[in-house]
Amino acid sequence: FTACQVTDTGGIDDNSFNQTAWKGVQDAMAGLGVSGRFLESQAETDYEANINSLLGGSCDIIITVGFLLGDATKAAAEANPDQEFSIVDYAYDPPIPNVLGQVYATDQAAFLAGYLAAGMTQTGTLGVFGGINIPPVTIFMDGFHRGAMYHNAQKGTEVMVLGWNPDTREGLFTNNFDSLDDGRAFAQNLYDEGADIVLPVAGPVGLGSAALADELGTDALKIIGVDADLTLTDPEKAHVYLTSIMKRMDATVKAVIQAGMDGSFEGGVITGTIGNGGVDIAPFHAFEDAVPAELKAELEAIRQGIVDGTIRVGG
Amino acid sequence: MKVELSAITKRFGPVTANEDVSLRIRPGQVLGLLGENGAGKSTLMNVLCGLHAPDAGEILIDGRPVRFRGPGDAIAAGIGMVHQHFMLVPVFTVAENVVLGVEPVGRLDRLDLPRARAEVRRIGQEYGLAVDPDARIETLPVGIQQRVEIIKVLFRSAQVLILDEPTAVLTPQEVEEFFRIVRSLRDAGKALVFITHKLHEIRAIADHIAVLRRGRIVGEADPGDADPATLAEMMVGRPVRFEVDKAPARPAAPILEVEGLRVLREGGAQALQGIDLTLRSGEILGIAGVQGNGQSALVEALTGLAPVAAGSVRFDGQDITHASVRARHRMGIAHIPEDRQKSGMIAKFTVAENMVLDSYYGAEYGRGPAIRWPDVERAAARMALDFDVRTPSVHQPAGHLSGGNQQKLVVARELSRDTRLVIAAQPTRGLDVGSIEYIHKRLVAARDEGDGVLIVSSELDEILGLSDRVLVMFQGRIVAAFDAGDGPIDRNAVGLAMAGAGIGDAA
Amino acid sequence: MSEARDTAMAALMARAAPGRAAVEDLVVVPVFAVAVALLLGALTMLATGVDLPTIGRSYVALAVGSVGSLNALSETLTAAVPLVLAGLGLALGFRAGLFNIGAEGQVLMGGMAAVALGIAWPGGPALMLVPGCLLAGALAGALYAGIAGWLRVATGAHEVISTIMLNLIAYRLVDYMLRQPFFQREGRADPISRSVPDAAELPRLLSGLDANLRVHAGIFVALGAVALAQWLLFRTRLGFEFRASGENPDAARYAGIRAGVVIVVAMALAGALAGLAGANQVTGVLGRASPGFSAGIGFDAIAVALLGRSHPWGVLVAALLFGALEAGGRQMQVDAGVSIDLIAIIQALIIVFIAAPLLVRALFPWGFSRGRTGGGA
Amino acid sequence: MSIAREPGLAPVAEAPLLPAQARGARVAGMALIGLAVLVALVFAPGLEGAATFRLSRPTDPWALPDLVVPALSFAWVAAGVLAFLGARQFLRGGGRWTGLSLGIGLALAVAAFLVWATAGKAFSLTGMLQATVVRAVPIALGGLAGVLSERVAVVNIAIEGMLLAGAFTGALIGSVLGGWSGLVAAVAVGGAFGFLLAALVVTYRMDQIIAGVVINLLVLGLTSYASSQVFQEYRHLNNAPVFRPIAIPLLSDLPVLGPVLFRQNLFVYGAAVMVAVSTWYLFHTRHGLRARAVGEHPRAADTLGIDVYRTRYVHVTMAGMVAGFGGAWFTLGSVGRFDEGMTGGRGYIGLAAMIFGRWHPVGALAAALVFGFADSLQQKLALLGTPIPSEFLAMAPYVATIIVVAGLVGRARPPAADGKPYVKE
Ligand SMILES: Nc1ncnc2c1ncn2[C@@H]1O[C@H](COP(=O)(O)OP(=O)(O)OP(=O)(O)O)[C@@H](O)[C@H]1O
Ligand SMILES: Nc1ncnc2c1ncn2[C@@H]1O[C@H](COP(=O)(O)OP(=O)(O)OP(=O)(O)O)[C@@H](O)[C@H]1O
Ligand SMILES: [Mg+2]
Ligand SMILES: [Mg+2]
Repeated sequence: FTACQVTDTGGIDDNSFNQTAWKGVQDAMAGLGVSGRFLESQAETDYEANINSLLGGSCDIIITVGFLLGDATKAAAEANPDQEFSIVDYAYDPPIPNVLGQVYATDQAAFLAGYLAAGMTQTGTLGVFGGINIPPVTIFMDGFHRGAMYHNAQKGTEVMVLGWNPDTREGLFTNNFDSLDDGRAFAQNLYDEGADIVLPVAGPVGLGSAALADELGTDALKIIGVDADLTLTDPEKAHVYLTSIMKRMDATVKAVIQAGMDGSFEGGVITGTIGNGGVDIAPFHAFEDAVPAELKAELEAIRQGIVDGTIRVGG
Repeated sequence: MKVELSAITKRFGPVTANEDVSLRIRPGQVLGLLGENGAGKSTLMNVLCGLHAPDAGEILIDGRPVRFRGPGDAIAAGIGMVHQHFMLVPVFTVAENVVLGVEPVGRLDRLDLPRARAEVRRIGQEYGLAVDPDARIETLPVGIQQRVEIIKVLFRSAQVLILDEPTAVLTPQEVEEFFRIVRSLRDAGKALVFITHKLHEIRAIADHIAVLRRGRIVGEADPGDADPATLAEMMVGRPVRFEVDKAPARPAAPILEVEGLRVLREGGAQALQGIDLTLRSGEILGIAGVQGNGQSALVEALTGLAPVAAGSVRFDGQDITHASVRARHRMGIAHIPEDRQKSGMIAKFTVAENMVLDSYYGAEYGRGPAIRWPDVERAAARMALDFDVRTPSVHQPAGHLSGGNQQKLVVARELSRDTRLVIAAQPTRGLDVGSIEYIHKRLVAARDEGDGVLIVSSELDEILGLSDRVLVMFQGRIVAAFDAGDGPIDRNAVGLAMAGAGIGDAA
Repeated sequence: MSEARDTAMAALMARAAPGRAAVEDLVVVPVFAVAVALLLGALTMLATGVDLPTIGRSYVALAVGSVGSLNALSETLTAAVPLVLAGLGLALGFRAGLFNIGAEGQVLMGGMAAVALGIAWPGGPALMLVPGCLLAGALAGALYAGIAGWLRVATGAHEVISTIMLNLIAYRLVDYMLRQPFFQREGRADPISRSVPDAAELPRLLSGLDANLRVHAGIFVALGAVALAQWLLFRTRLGFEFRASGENPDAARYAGIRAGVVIVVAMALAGALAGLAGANQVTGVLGRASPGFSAGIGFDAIAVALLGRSHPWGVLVAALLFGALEAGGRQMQVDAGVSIDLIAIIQALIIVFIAAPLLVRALFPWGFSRGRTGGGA
Repeated sequence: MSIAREPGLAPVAEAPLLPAQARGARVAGMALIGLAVLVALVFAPGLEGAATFRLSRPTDPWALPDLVVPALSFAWVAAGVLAFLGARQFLRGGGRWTGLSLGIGLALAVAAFLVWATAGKAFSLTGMLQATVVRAVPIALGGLAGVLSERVAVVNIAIEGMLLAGAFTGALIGSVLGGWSGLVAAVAVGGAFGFLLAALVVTYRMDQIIAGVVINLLVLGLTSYASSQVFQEYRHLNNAPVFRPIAIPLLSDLPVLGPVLFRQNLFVYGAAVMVAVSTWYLFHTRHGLRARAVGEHPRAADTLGIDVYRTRYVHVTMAGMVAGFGGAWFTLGSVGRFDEGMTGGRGYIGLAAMIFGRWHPVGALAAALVFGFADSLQQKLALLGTPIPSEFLAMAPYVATIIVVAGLVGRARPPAADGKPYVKE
C-alpha cells in the first residue's frame, strides 16, 4: 500500500500543515507498514501536473494538502473515479465519492487557548496576528478572541485582545507565510503595546515570534503555537510555548490511510473537533506548573461544555 | 633624463598602429610629432606612458631599457602625458584631480586636501598656471582644464611631458599663452613632446619635428628649414590645398531670424542672454567663440533640443520657437551635432541604420508602420558613395568606422536630405586635412545650392576660411560681427572679441 | 561610370555570411553551458550526500520529463508559454533601455483582469470571450506598467525602483481583490476567484488524446507574439525608435525621437505582454485566480529575456529551455526524490555560462578557434 | 579697448523659470494643497478626543509622560500649514525650496494621518521608532553594499542573493560553531559572492545586470536546495544563537532615544558604524578618492596608475561582505534560523534605498529609515483598527517609497561610469 502526498507551495518542511500531514503519513509508515512519498509544489501551476504524475496506479491513495489544491484534486478525482483521494483542510459540497475531505473545527481549540491566555496574562493584554486575512487563518483568531471574552464574562476580567477585531474583520496580518523576521517584528509590536501572550497564526512566521520570546524571557512574552504541538516540532524553543492550538492532521491523515487499507474508505467529509480529538490544545509542558489548577479545571469544564454543546464557540 | 623609443611596433588586431618607430626625446627640447588622423601618434605616446605594451621594440631611459607594466610605472619613471581627451574626473575638484593616484595623506589614509591645495598653488606660481584648487572641473572652461592636466603631470615631477593635441580647443590668444607655458617648461629643463596636425603651431614651438604616416616615421625635420607644403605632403602623402575654394556668396531672403533668444542652464543661470541674428539663404554664417560661451546652447535652441525661455526663432518667416526637433527636421533644418560619438550616431547600429537615423519615418522608406529595409540600404549605399564614406558594407556597425568616416556619415545623412538650413557644430573637430577639405567643400556646396549655413566652431581658421559673415559669442551674447564682403576678416580682432575684449566694436 | 557605381552599390549592400565566431557564440557556447551546468548540478548533489545512481536516475528523469513523452512535451510547452510572453515584454523594454523588473506585478494584474471579464460576462460566446479575456489582461498589464513609465517620464523616478514596488503592491492588491464578493468564489472562504466560464478558457489542444495533456491554445498566442515582436523591433518605425533610444538615448533625442513617448509606449507594451502571460495562465491553465497564480513567472521571465539576449527568437528558445527544465525537474522529484530546487541552480548556472562566453572560452579553449579570446569592447 | 559688460546682467533670482521647472513647482504646490484638503476634509471632520503616544515603558529609569495631542486642533493646524506651503509654492515657484516644502508637507500629512488614526486611542511611539530602526538594518546594509559597488561603477543587482547567502551561512555556521563564527562566515561568504560578481563582470565581461540576476537565482537555488535537503533532516544545523541587545551605559537610559538607538543589538550598531566608516572612507581618504575616480572616469584613473580592475574587485567584494553581514541579521540578529527565501526582496529594497539615497551611505541609511518607518507605521495602524483594509496598510511602505522617489528625488545622478564595463586597451 502506498500513500502519496502532494504539498502546496509551502513545501514539506513548512512547520505547518504540510509537515503535519506528512507526519501522519510517516506515522502510517511506521505503524501500518505502508510506504509513502511526497511531491512538493513550487507554484500553483504545479498542482495539476503533480497530481497527474502520481496517477496511473503507483499510489493507492493520494493525499493533497491545503484548500488551494481543491480545484486540482476535484478535477483529478472526477477524471479518475477509481483512484482514492483525500484532501486536507477542504470539503466538497456535494461530496465526491472518491474524495474524503478533512476539515477542522479549529475555533473550538482556539477558544480554549483564548480562555487559558486570558487566565494567564499579567498585563491584561493578549496579542494575535495572522498570515493573510482569510478564514482558515481568522478562524483561529475568532476562537481565541471569543475564548478571552468568555473569560472576561465569566470572571469579570478586562482582558484585551490586540490584533483582531471580529466585528470589522480587520486586524494585524503579515501578508505572507514565510518571513520569519515579520513574525518577530509583529510580536515585538504587540509586546510594545502591552501584550504578554501572543498567538501568531502564520505558519513558520510564528517561529520568529518564538525567537523574540526566547530573547525577552517567558515572563515578558509567551507564545501560543498553531497547527501542531510546537514544543515537539520546534524543540529548540519549546520553553516559550504556553500551549499550541493543534489541528491533528497527522491523526486524521493516518486514519484515512488506515481506512484505505481496510477498504473502509468512503468519500465525504471528516471534521476534526474537540470531541473526536481532531483539534485540541497541546499539553502545557514547561508551563505545567505555572498554570493554576483552578484554571485547568475551568478549561476542562469548558471542553466538556463545547463537546456537549452547552458552550457555543461559533459566532 | 633622455628617453628613447627603439623600433616600437604596436598592433591592434589587424591594424598596425605603429611599425618600427624609433624616436629620441631630449631634455630642454620640444619634439613636435606630426601626423594625420590615425597615423599612430596617440598610440605611440600611449606606449611611452605605459598604457599600451608594445608588441616589439623597447623604451630606453638614459640608455637603459625599461618595461612599464602600467601607467604607474611610467609616472614613477618621470613620464607624464596630457591626453587628447582630457583625463579629468568632472565631479572632482582641481586639487583632487591633481593628486589622484599620488595623494598626500595623513593618518588613517586620510586625504590631506590642504596640502594638495597648497601644491596646486605652488606649481601654479612656479610655472604661471593659476587655477583655483577648489573649483570643480565640470565648471571650468576647457582652457583651464588643460592647465589642470599640465599641473597634474608636473605634480608627479615628470621630466618628460607628452602633450597630445593640446591646442585643439584653445583660442589663438590662449594658444599664445599656452606656448609661453611650454617654453617655460622647456627652459626649466623638461623634455616635451607636442602632438598636433597644425603646421603653423608646430613650426612656432617645436625644436625638432618628426612626421608619422600609417604608423611609420616618414621624415624628420627642423622647424627652420621645413616649409608647410613639404610637411603637409609628408603627412598625407600627397599635395594638399590649404584654402577653401569658394565663390562670393549670393545671399537671398532671410531663412533664420532670431530675436532676444534666452536659454537657461540647469539651476537657472542664463546660457544665452538675448541673442539676435539673421541668416540668409545662400550664405555661411560662422559663430566664433571659445567653448563654453553659449554656442552649444544656441545650437540646441535652434534645433529644438533645449527649451527657449524667452525670445523667438523664425524659420522662413514661420515661428518655430517651440517647434519639436522632429518638426524642424521635416522643415528642412539639418543638424551636424558637435559630438558625433555621443549624439550624432549609434555605434552599434549599422551604417544603413545610422544613415536614416532622423529620416526613417519618411514615406520613401515604407508605408504604414513598417520600414522597408532594402530601400533604406539602397539609400544608405548611395549616400555613402556620394559622400565618400569608406565602409566595406552598409551592414557594418558604424562604430567600426574610422573617426573621419563616422563624421562623413553624419554629414552625408544630414546633407542628403532636402535641406534649407544647415546647422553644423564643430563639423571637422579631430579630423585630418583630407577629411576637413572634403567636408568644407560639401558645406560650401550646400550654400551654393541656396541653403543657409550656420557653422559653430572653436577652430578659428575654419570659421575664417568658410564664413561669409562671422559673429563672435562671449558669455552668452554676441559681442562682435564681421563681414567678409568688406575684405578679409582680421584674425586678431576676432581672437580679441572671443576673449571678451572690444565689445564696443560690435556691429 | 554608372556601371562602376552600380557595382560599388551592390558591394556595399551585400551581406556577409555569419562568421565562424557567430556560429560559436550561437551553438558551441550554449552546448557547453548546458553541459557544465548539469555537471555542476551533479556535484552539488554529491556534496549533499546524494549517491551516484540517484544522480544518474535524476538526469534520466530530467530528460524523460522534459521531452521524453507526449505528456512531457505538453508540460514543457505549457510551462514555456507564459515565459515566452512575459520574456518578450521584458526584452522589448530592455531594447528600449528600460530595466523593467515589474513583470510579476503585470502578470498578476493581467490575470485578474482576464478573470474579471470572465466573471462579469458568464454567458459570453467563446469567440468573444477568449480574445476578450486576453485583451483585458493585456490592457491591465499595459496600464499597470504604464504607471512606472509615466512616473519615469513625469518625475524621473527610476523604473527599477517603481516596478519593484509595484510588484509588491500588486501582491497585496490581488489578496484584497480575492476577498471581494465580486471575485471570491461562492461558498469558499479562502482567497480564490470564481472560475472563468468555459467559453473563456483557451482550448486544450490534445485533450482528445488524453485528458491530462495540458498544452493549450496559448502556444499560438505565444508564437504569434514572438513573430509580432520580431517584426515590431526590427521592421517598424516604432521598433527602430525603441532600439535607438535603448542604444543611445542622446542620439535618439537628437534625431527627433521623443524619449518620453518611447518610455511610456515601451513600458506599456512590455506590460501588455506580461499581462497577456497572466491572462494566459488563468484562462489556459488554472481557470481561476488565487494569490500565488503568478508563480514567479515575472522573475523567471527576466532570466529568460536576458538569456535570449532580448531577441524575440532567443526569448522563445530560452523559454522552451526553462519550460523543459521545469517539467523535467518535476519528473526528477517524482523518480529520484531530488529536490526541485536543484533545477533553480542548474538554470542559474546555464545563464552564467551563456551570458559569459569569455568564461566558457577560458574553461574550454579547445572548443573554439584561436585568436579570438579578446572579445569585443 | 576695454572689456565691457552689459549693465545689469540678469541676476539668477529673476531668471524666468524653465517651463519644466515652473511646472514642477506648480505640481508640487498642487500636491501640497491637495494634502491640505485631504487633511481638512477627510481627517478633521468628526475628529474627537486626543491621540496618546506613549514614550516610555513604566520600567524606564526616566519615564516621560505620554504625549497627548488634541486631535482636532492638530488636524486644523496641519491643514493650515500645508495650505500655506502649497500656496507659497504655487504662487512663488519653488526653486530649491520645492524639495524642502514637499518633505515638510509629507511629514505633516503623515503626522496628521497618525493623529487621526490614533484619536481616542494610544500606542507606543517609542516602540514604533525602535521597530523603524530594527527593520531598517538589512535595507541600510543592502543599500550600503549597493553604494560600495556602484561607486566603482559595478551595478549590484545581486544584493538580494548576497543577503540570502549571509543569512544561510549565519544560520548554518552559527548553529555549529556559535554566533561569532557564524557572523564571520556570513561576511566571508557574502564577500565570496561579491568576488564572484566582480569576476563575472570585470574579468569575464558579463553584463552586470545579468550577472546580478544570475547570482540571485543561484543563491536562492543553492540555499533552498541545501535547506530542504539538509536542514529538514538535521534540525540542529539550523538553530543558531541570536545576538542579544547590548544596552550602552547611560545613553540607553535616555527617554525615547535610549531604547530606539542605544538598546539594540550588534547589527544595528554595526550598520551605523559601517555607514559612518564608509562615508569617511569614500569621501575623506585616499583609497576612497581612487574608488570614486574609478566609478566616474575609469580611463582617467587608469592613466594615473590606479588599477581599475583591482579596485572593482576589492570594492565589490567589500560590498558582498557588507551584504553578508546584513544577511546574517536575518538569522543571527533576529530569529536564529534560516528559511527559504527569507530575505523576501529586502535586497531590492536596499537597491531602491541606494538610489533614493543618491549613492551616498548616509543617504541610503536615511532611505532605509524611511522605509522602516513606513513599515512599522503600518503595523501600528493595523493594531489601531483603522477602517483601511490590512492589504492596503501593508502597501504603505511601497507606496511611500514610490512617492518619495518620484517627488523628492527625481533625477538623481549615478556615478558616471555606472554599469559600463571597462576594457583596458
Ligand atoms: N584601442 C584600440 N583598438 C584598436 N585599434 C586602435 C586602438 N587605438 C588605436 N587604434 C588604431 O590605431 C591607429 C592609430 O591610432 P592613433 O589614435 O594612435 O592615431 P592618432 O595619430 O593619434 O590620430 P588622431 O590624430 O586622430 O588622434 C588607428 O588606426 C586606430 O584605429
Ligand atoms: N573597434 C573596432 N573594431 C573593428 N574595426 C575597427 C575598430 N576601430 C577601428 N577600426 C578600423 O580600423 C581602421 C582605422 O580606424 P581609424 O579610426 O584609425 O581611422 P583613421 O585612419 O583615423 O581614419 P580617419 O582619418 O577617418 O579618422 C578603420 O578601417 C576602422 O574600420
Ligand atoms: Mg582616427
Ligand atoms: Mg590621437
